[in-house]
Amino acid sequence: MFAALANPHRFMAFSRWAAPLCGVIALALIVPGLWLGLTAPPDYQQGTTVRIMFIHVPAAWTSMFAYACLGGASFFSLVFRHALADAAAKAAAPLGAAFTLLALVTGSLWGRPEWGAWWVWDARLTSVLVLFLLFLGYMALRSAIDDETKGARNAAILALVGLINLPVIEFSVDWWNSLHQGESILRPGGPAIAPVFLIPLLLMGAGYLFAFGALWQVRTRAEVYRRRAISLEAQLALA
Amino acid sequence: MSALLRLYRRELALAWNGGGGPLLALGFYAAVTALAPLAIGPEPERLRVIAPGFAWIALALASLLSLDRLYERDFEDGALDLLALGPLPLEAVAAIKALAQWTAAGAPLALAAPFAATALGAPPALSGMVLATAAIGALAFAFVGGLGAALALGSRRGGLIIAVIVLPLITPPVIFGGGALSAFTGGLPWLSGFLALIAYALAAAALCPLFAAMACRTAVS
Amino acid sequence: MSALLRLYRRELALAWNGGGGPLLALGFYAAVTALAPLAIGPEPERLRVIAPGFAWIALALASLLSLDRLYERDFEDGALDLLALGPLPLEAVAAIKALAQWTAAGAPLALAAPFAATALGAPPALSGMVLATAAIGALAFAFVGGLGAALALGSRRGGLIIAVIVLPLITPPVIFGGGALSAFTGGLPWLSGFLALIAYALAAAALCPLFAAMACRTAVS
Amino acid sequence: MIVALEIETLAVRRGERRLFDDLSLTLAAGEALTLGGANGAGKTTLLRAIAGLIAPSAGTIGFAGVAGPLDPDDARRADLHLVGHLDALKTTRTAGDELAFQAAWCGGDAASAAAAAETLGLTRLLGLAVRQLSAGQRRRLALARLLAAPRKLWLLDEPLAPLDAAHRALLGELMARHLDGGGLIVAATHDPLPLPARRLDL
Amino acid sequence: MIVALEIETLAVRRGERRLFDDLSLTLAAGEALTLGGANGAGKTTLLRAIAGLIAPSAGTIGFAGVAGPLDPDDARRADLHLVGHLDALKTTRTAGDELAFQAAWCGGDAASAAAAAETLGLTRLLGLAVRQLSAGQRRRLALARLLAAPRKLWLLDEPLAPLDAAHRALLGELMARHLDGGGLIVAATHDPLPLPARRLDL
Ligand code: HEM
Ligand SMILES: Nc1ncnc2c1ncn2[C@@H]1O[C@H](COP(=O)(O)OP(=O)(O)OP(=O)(O)O)[C@@H](O)[C@H]1O
Ligand SMILES: Nc1ncnc2c1ncn2[C@@H]1O[C@H](COP(=O)(O)OP(=O)(O)OP(=O)(O)O)[C@@H](O)[C@H]1O
Ligand SMILES: [Mg+2]
Ligand SMILES: [Mg+2]
Repeated sequence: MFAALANPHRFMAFSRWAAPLCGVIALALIVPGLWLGLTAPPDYQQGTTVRIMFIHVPAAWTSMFAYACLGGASFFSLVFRHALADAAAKAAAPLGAAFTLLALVTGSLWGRPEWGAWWVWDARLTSVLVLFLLFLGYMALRSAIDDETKGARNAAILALVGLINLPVIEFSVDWWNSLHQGESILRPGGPAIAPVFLIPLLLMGAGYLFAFGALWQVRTRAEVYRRRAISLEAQLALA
Repeated sequence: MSALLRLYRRELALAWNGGGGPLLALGFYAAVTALAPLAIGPEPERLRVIAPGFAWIALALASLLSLDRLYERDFEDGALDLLALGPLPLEAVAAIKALAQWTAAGAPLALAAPFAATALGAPPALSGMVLATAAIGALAFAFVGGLGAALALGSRRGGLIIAVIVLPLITPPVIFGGGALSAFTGGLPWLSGFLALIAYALAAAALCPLFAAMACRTAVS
Repeated sequence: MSALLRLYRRELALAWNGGGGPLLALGFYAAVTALAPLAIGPEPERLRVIAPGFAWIALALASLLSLDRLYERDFEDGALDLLALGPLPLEAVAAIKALAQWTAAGAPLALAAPFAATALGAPPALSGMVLATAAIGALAFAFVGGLGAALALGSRRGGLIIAVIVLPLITPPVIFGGGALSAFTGGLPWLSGFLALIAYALAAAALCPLFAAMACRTAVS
Repeated sequence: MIVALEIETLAVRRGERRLFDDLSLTLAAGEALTLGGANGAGKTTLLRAIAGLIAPSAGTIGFAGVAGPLDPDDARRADLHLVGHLDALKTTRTAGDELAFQAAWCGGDAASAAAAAETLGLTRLLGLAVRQLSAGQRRRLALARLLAAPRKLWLLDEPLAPLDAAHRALLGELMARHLDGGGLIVAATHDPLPLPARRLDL
Repeated sequence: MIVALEIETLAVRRGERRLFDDLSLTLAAGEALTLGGANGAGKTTLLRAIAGLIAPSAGTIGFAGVAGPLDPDDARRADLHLVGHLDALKTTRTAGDELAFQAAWCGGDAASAAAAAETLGLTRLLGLAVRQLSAGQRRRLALARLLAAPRKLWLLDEPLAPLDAAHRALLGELMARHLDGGGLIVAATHDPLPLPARRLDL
């Protein structure tokens, strides 16, 4: 995928139609997903609040996927010095942060009725929070270094280290929680698996992924255009 | 006047990491807050008790972190001479530096403090109190920390000076504020501690610039 | 070899004078114990449960201090070029810098940690465990912190940004150490956490210098 | 407005070393003085003493206006430029930001700053971070505040050092023009200034 | 041991700017090359590229030993000195400490460091903090590692700038001696070196 699209022109040609296509598919998945989700029968445990799940869970999934994309793109930009990979990484970070934030917010909105607290220090919650901080650190570092290429390299290193670390973080957080409280807050995973819930959940999950894909391509295209504009400017200034 | 504004804007720009300043402060606070339960354990009853005090450590630490090099850069690259010869007395410069620090780091951190405390299990009713104490405390930290940064200038053992002078000076506001908070939580009379904090902040804002300016003059001479 | 030793001694002197050393440990110790009554409240039985974790988290935060001096000074005054052209590869330089940072800041803090914990009411029997965990944890913090400092080279105003980069990465050691401590306190099996801490420290010591060296090369290029 | 600099029986000591004692000189409007002497002779120290950064251990440094002596502190703040060995530039900020700040700080405005940049050939570079500038470009950026905020007394420490031939000539011209305008210049330098000037070897 | 420096069709770009492309030159043992050119022409950049700090966008930089080409990285680490615009000195440490470190770092020992300090007239100053040194004294301290740790290829950026007349002459002598010993020198400078040297204007 990366290798095939390494060439900017090929990528631009590809994404010209691929981006809108992904967007359409995303809509086609999300709209029915939402409809089914919102019309799903209230859960006998959680009542209507269970519907938050259809926003929340896919957001959480997508956030992790987004970080994987960020890490992959950073790897390519660092090792093979692909300018396009760097643009992709830069484009992925805010999206990932947004989805993570969505998971956090919807989650804590859900937590209020479920756990009676906006926030509990549950393993999963904490790991998502850390994930959000990784995204934040990436963007902050990138914006803080004024020489753009250097900032890109350092940020790529950070993303890569974060990628190596992410499983460690997840594992450690789980381990930490299980150690401290065996009977951690039980998730209503059981009822959630009933088809009435499962189908819209899967629809939404797929829809989120396609939406992310579409937005990612759009942002990457924008970044590529921005760089072309800059280099043109410079050439004019020197000419 | 325009010079004063200019200086403030410059210090602000230097303190904010390319606009990310407040966001960065929030991220820092979130990270530090997340560490607390990780180290101590997620049990709410454990966390609740440390919530206020911990919000304070984080605040003080953040101030120390960002104040570390408030003057040193200007000293090393010669800008301190320029500031010393400028239209404003060094006292004003020192005050503006501290204020800019507060604007860039202290205020956002103060805004974040209630969320941190609540996330750690402090009753949301505490938020207003936490915000107020944090904002005022951050002001005190900014001025005291600025003094420490100025005193450390050029001394071969700058860090030690910070440890010896700043830590003792920073402890009182921490105690006042934290005391007021836990008193408020416990339903005890908290006003005295709160007023003491305000008094300390005002005193710091009034006195620290003077001494900081003295330190700067010694450094450039 | 002599070059390596020389570099270590130089870095040690710089780190020591730039905020490390016994006084930092003292200040840390004082601050933590001063905060204890506020943070934990009067009931000692609560205190006892939290004490180790509290000291541990304070240590993690304290090891963030003075990180932004680690590379930036050398970068600003041109010494980083000299280091990059020296007999040792930059990877070794980065490792030595982190080690020196640990010797100057981490080790004293680790030595102070048991006192802090005991002052907070942790059983003295815990001291050895606290010391060991703190020492190893500080090592991990030093290496990860060094990476953060190197990555922040060329950024406006180090300070908070380094913390924001580093904090998520030191989550695991904080968890392992804190977990091991409270497990030990609670008489639960603690070894696994302790070993995980050691493993993370070793991994950090192995990997961080590589990436830090990359960042330095980018900075001087 | 400074029309004369009067130094009487000045003595300055650094640590154990006394750099000079009993140094006296007067400089009138339109005059330039170059400070010579070996490394460590005290040129920089003297300039900083005149600027009021270093307190002399004996003697006086006075500034005279058209209507007699001025209050030294006011005179310094209002009518004196010191460009030292260091450029006083923040490497992470853009050249434009730094120039704008320094100009405003010394009492100039945006227009004068732009003009100064134009004169010193910096306009094209204002968008770059100071770290990306070459040594000579940085030096010119530091010197730009002399033009951005007109003041009578210029204290210059090695103004020529990193400048290329063309800009050394240009600086000479600018200094000459400043003198014609009734300015005063004290410059510490190891290579001769490109303009007629009294010379004092420390 | 470096006996020749060979640069072929070198191109370096900074940001959008290409400083020079297709630059070729060879320097043999005993030769000195002075880099001239306007501010921002790329002298410092070229020196840093030769030192391997900046990666060229095209072309090669090679080092030849008596027995043919050397591995560039080894050659640089073992046999090259770069003294840039900045003195690479920690202002809070004493001159003695800094010299000792720099000498040892470059492979010299205490004796050679002391000798170098003696030659450059620094011995009396070794006890002072670098911050207390004058500009020229700092520069000499930075140059001292050239003598403290003998290496063949010297890359000097504005070596003369803050030095007084006597020490400029001395440095010229030292450079000449280095050349006689089969050394190579590339020096970026705006004022002519006090020794015969090829000149390249960027
Ligand atoms: C800020 C708060 C929350 C965060 C950050 C969060 C995070 C996550 C994450 C990361 C996942 C995906 C895990 C995976 O599939 O590997 C997830 C799934 C899920 N979450 Fe949350 N969550 C939060 C609150 C809640 C609440 C309050 C509930 C309901 C009581 C809930 C119920 C679920 C369910 C049912 C799933 C899907 C089941 C599964 O995938 O195992 N979450 N959450
Ligand atoms: N604390 C101190 N103790 C002893 N000597 C000191 C102290 N501080 C400064 N000095 C000496 O004072 C002198 C300061 O000289 P100054 O910087 O004015 O020299 P300069 O004429 O500007 O030289 P250069 O031509 O190199 O710029 C130096 O010789 C320095 O060694
Ligand atoms: N990122 C960048 N974008 C555009 N131009 C850059 C960038 N980085 C450096 N430059 C330019 O590259 C040149 C670097 O020049 P260099 O420092 O080698 O000059 P020099 O010949 O040493 O000049 P001097 O005589 O002043 O020392 C400068 O003109 C600088 O403006
Ligand atoms: Mg001088
Ligand atoms: Mg140069």
